[in-house]
Amino acid sequence: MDFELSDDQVALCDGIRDLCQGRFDIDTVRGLADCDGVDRQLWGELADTGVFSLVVPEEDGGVGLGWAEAGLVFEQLGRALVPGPLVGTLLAAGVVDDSVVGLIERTDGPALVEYPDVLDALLVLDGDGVWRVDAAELSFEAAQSVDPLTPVGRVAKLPQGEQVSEETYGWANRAVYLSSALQVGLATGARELAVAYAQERQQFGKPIGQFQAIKHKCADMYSREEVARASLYYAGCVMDATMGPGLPAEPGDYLYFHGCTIERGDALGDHEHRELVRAVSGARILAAEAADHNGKDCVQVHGGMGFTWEIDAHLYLKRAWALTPCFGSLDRHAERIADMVGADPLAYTSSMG
Amino acid sequence: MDFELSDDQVALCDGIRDLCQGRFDIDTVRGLADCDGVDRQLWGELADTGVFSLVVPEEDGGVGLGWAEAGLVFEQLGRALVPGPLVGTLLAAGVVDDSVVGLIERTDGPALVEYPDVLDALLVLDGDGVWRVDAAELSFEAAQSVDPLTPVGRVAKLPQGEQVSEETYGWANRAVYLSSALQVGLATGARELAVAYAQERQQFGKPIGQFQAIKHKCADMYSREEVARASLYYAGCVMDATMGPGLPAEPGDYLYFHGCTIERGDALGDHEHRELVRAVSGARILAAEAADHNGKDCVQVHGGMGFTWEIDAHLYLKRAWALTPCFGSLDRHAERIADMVGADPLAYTSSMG
Amino acid sequence: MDIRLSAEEVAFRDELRAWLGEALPTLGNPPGSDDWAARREWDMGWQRKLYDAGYAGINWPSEFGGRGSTPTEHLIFLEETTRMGAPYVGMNFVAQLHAGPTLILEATAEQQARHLPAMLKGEEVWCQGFSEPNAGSDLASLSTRAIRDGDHYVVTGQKIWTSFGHVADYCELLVRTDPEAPKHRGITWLICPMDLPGIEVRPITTVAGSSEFCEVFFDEVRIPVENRVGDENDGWRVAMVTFSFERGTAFISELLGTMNQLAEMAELARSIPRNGSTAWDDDEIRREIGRLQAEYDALWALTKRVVSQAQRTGMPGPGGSVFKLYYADVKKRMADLAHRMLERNALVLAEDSGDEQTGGDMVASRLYVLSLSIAAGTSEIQRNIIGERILGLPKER
Amino acid sequence: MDIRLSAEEVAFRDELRAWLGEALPTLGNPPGSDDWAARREWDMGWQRKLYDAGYAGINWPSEFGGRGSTPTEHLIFLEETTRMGAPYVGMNFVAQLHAGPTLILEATAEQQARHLPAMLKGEEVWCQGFSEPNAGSDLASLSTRAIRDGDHYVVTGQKIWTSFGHVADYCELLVRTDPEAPKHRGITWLICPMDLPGIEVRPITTVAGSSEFCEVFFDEVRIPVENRVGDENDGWRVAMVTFSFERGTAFISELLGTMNQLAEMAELARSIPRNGSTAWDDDEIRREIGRLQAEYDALWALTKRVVSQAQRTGMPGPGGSVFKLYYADVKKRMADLAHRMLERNALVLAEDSGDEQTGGDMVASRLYVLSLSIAAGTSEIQRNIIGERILGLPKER
Repeated sequence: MDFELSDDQVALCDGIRDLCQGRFDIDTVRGLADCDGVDRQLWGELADTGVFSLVVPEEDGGVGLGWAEAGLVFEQLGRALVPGPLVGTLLAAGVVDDSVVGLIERTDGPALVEYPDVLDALLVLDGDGVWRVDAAELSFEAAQSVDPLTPVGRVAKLPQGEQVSEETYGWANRAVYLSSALQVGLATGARELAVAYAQERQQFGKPIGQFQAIKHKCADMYSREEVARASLYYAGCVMDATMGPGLPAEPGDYLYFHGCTIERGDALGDHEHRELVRAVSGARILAAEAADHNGKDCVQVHGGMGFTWEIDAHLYLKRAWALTPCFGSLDRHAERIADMVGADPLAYTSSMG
Repeated sequence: MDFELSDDQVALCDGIRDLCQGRFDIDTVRGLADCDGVDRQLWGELADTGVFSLVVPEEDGGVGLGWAEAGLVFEQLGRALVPGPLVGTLLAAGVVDDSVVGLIERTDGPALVEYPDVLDALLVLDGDGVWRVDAAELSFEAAQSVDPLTPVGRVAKLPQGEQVSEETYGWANRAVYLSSALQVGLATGARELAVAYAQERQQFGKPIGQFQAIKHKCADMYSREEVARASLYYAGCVMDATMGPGLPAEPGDYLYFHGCTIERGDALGDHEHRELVRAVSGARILAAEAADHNGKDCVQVHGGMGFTWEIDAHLYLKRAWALTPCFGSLDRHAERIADMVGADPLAYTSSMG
Repeated sequence: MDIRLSAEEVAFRDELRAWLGEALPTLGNPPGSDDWAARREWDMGWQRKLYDAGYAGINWPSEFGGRGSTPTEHLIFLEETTRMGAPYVGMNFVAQLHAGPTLILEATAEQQARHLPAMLKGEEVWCQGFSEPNAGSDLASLSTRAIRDGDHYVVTGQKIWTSFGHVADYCELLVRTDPEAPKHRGITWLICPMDLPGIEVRPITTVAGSSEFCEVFFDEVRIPVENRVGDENDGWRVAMVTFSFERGTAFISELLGTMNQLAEMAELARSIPRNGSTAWDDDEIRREIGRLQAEYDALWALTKRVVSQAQRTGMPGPGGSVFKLYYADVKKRMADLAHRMLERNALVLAEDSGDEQTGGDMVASRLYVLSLSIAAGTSEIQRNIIGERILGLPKER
Repeated sequence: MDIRLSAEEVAFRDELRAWLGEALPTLGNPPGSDDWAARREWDMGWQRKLYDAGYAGINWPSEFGGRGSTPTEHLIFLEETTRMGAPYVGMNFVAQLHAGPTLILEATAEQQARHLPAMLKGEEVWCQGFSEPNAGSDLASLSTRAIRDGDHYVVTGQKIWTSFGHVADYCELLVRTDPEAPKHRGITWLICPMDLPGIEVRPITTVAGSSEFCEVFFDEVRIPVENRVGDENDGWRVAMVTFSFERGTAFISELLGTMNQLAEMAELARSIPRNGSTAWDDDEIRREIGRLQAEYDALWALTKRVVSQAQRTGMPGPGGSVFKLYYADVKKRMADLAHRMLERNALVLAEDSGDEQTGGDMVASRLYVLSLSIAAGTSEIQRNIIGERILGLPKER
């Protein structure tokens, strides 16, 4: 066991962080609101660095890394508040040829589609597999999003589309995992912003970070973030161990979602399934709550300034809110885990030989 | 409207507080563990001051006060950690002749009876009314109570007993209300103990109450207590307005309890019922949570000493825990209130002309 | 301890109800949130109606044109107006609740005659110039400078969180007149006309996208010395006297409005599909609605206690800080519950039309509640106040 | 990043499993919690079995008789022993994890030869004499005095929270040898035999009614100077070196035991009647079980990260304070959930027999968890550590 980042993984994180600092500084990110969240030029640069083809095998022209690495990269993207349909575009790589790809779960009623103006295609998950809907087929009505950098549109009824995969289990788990990675990054970014402000802002003749009310709030932010991060990294390792990089798992047991029940098939054993569900849904809950709480605390640490549009605190919080209702509510994920609480809880942890 | 204590009410509180300080100092209270929670001599003194006959009309030999006053008195008893079957004994006054009276809800299985060794009689609430079971009829097996001052015994099956009232609604609501009053008192006592320690205990060269971590914890304790107290006093006023002192209401609408559903009858209008349920169950939830949280915080403020038997912090917490599972779980009370959240929430508040 | 209204109070309430029943239907629809001219007209028009009906300055003494009501009548007034959907005090807030009371207690007869009647009739919009970006919670460390030059103070500096600054006619302005004195002792209270040269007002956009708050920049603004209220360097005390008008009524409209929201949320829960049934059948959601109602009912009871104390003693009880601290937490829980119920619909904010089915206004509310633990004294400051002033714990040094 | 065990680690685990499979059935039943002699025999007997099988001093260097295992092997050892229900380290705790490592790094060869083999074989019980009633969180402000008198230190003062003080043979004792020096600079580390004249041990009763903690009173106790470890007045540093043996494994048994409890709680929920069905069918209860599992799994992952960092760098990562702070909160939520599920049965604590149907051990656990945010550095202190040492926020003055 070596659950620390390898040198290559550290270099990967550093590379993506540098890329974000260079090309996705906060002013650039805020400016993306004017082009519906995605600038094709910048998006292309992201694609060129291999962000979206990370888990595509080298022989198919991808980077050939694993889910652990994909999580690390997405964590950095979240930390830098990079907008866009990141999850869908990564999962679509090697499956469809489009460059900007949304991902959504099919439900009975109208659907809220993220980044509707900029998509080439939308992939739709349902109990029968994954379906590609061409952007031209999508008619939507704009709605006011909670996050200025996650525009949404209301589609009365999703077209059926063309089937591109017969399995959903792996897709759904990966989408949950990548969303969680973005949220761990958000939790980190919000904590960093709050700590920097606490160090610099003076009140009553000292930096506010000297007051326990602020210091302890920052400590709690860090704790949530670290626990969520551990959970995320664990999920990445479990994904690599059970699904392998680039290999979609065979259809698998149920993942409760809003609209559909996704069946588990035969390729994954009971044990792997149990492990995967607990790891992925666990990361989901912890990452979403860390991002939400750290976003709120970041606003609070900034005092009145935190309530202004000008300060970035709200952007972390709003992105967290935009990501949370994707791919199963937190309540569903909690129920999913509860069903996996077993007679021998340690069997789960002690078998990774 | 004058929702402040009257001079008579202030004098009543002071009197009971003085009585508690004089006769129920903490050493005496701790010593009561040796006589199963009740010393007949001291209990008699309490009775002589009218604590139990408070709401019995003067013409029947009681004090003739209202439920508001009963709440104030019980708050002081809780604050002083006075043990014993206080709720049952007060409610039994004027109904049965016994001096030490327990009160319990009938359930299907075995019952846990508080203070089983010292009771003269046990009153049992069920859907058909209230039943007196003579202590001689009770056979029980001692169980280890969570609170050293609330001994409990396990009774395999409660005897049917002799009917003493045909209504349960009023009894049940009053029992809930009086238990809440004890818990508001516990929350107060725990806060007072914590604040006194925070003022006196030195760490790192200053009183620990100077650190925001402790100061803010104490502020939160006070806040919970004050909000719970407001809720309790409001419930007392609503009880007096809807049930009148000493007058049992006619059978009324349901109060969800563990074992039985208690029907509401005709005497109470929809409006009064709604008001009573929200006030009483609301006070129940807030008082129980204030007592629980303040008990825990009191332990925490004391640091290591708070974890010792010698310091009184745990006694507040344990009493809170002993009182909470009586007369409906907090979850039941929350559900009961939810059913009363109505289309015009302010109709409730604006009609007390 | 009696929560029932007296005969006089019932009479007050019934008369008010009757008047509201007549007055409200004549109002028409409120203006859009960005139409400031129309909003001013709406708010001032309502104030004028209150004035004509004898409800203006409800808590002002009658010798200054107010109604001189008791705290309980004030509570009844707020309860009934909220309940029947009357306009909120809006941009009359500072004139009615801050500047007016201050002038009553501290201003000269000339200053009073100039402003109080106009405030009551809805002819002057006032704003507050207390907060500064570098002062924050440490309000008294304000640094906007006023240098005496003959008959004028020459004011340079910056204020922030000035509600309706871009609409206001006057500003109650705190300036530093003695930078050498201890921070509470070098402050002066001025009436500042907002049309003086050198004043620039810039709206602040909040996280909710609204812009009722402003920054106000003062660049050598010349304010006549006759506009000073109280003595030079005695402005901190002058600013504080406003609080003696406080009677625990500050959050009544807010709380009662929130209770209405909760009832709507309970309605909504019965119609939102969840788990093959509705959100109402989810044990956790239903119970949380019940718990929130319990806490709001308790806060309403606490309010009545504070108001009763104000009625008895002239000073509200210590419940104000408790209320603010506690309420901010509970309302955040309600906002979180809304998101939990709305699930994917929580992605969308309400359009102005108010699409009730999707609960988008609840999402907007989730942004608004972030300010509850910040504005008018952060929760951290409230905890200091409770810890130190009420519980007697030692101050930090 | 690889959570899979290497071939060597798998071999270590399988060998350990095989041995535990043979050794555990021979143990018989553990003694009652109040039978201290039997408990000593039980704990020391287990230590001797570990010694004979080569598992004693798992993290001690082999040149001092330990096994010299890697942090991961240490983790596997704790995981497997907890999983298979082996005895806890019990009263060998201080010898194995504090005093032993300190002697290895700081003691003389004579001191090492005298004690280390005996510790490994389970022949010496050690206790810790660091905490004092007036020091509390400010450990270094300890005031137990040691005055040099020829070949002896004469020690007078009081220690508290000394686990197993009434059973121990030796105490690792911190005393103040220079009251004039700054508080960290006047402390000395002594080996104190517990049978010296002038030592009085009084058990402390905890809120849970147990008495493994003691107060120890020293009245002019004469301790030979040769029992000093490290230099005079250098004892604070000596005490701190123990932490370099820390590898993030401190809470492993506790956490894994808690996960077992949660699984039992889930079982129990399926059998407790509630609302016409079972507690398991209560949405709020079932979800909270799921959430708690998510948090424990995450803390287990965090532990593996900290252990991996220790393996790489020799020092555990900053996760230790985070773990402790976070775990205390989560475990309190679990205790509250148990009370919610048990409803009226929460009145009763477990008898020693352990009446599983009523969940009384969960009630007892609710008392125990109160100590988690207090012992070994309160949650307030952990937050200071995280805020200052990890996040670089300024210290309070």
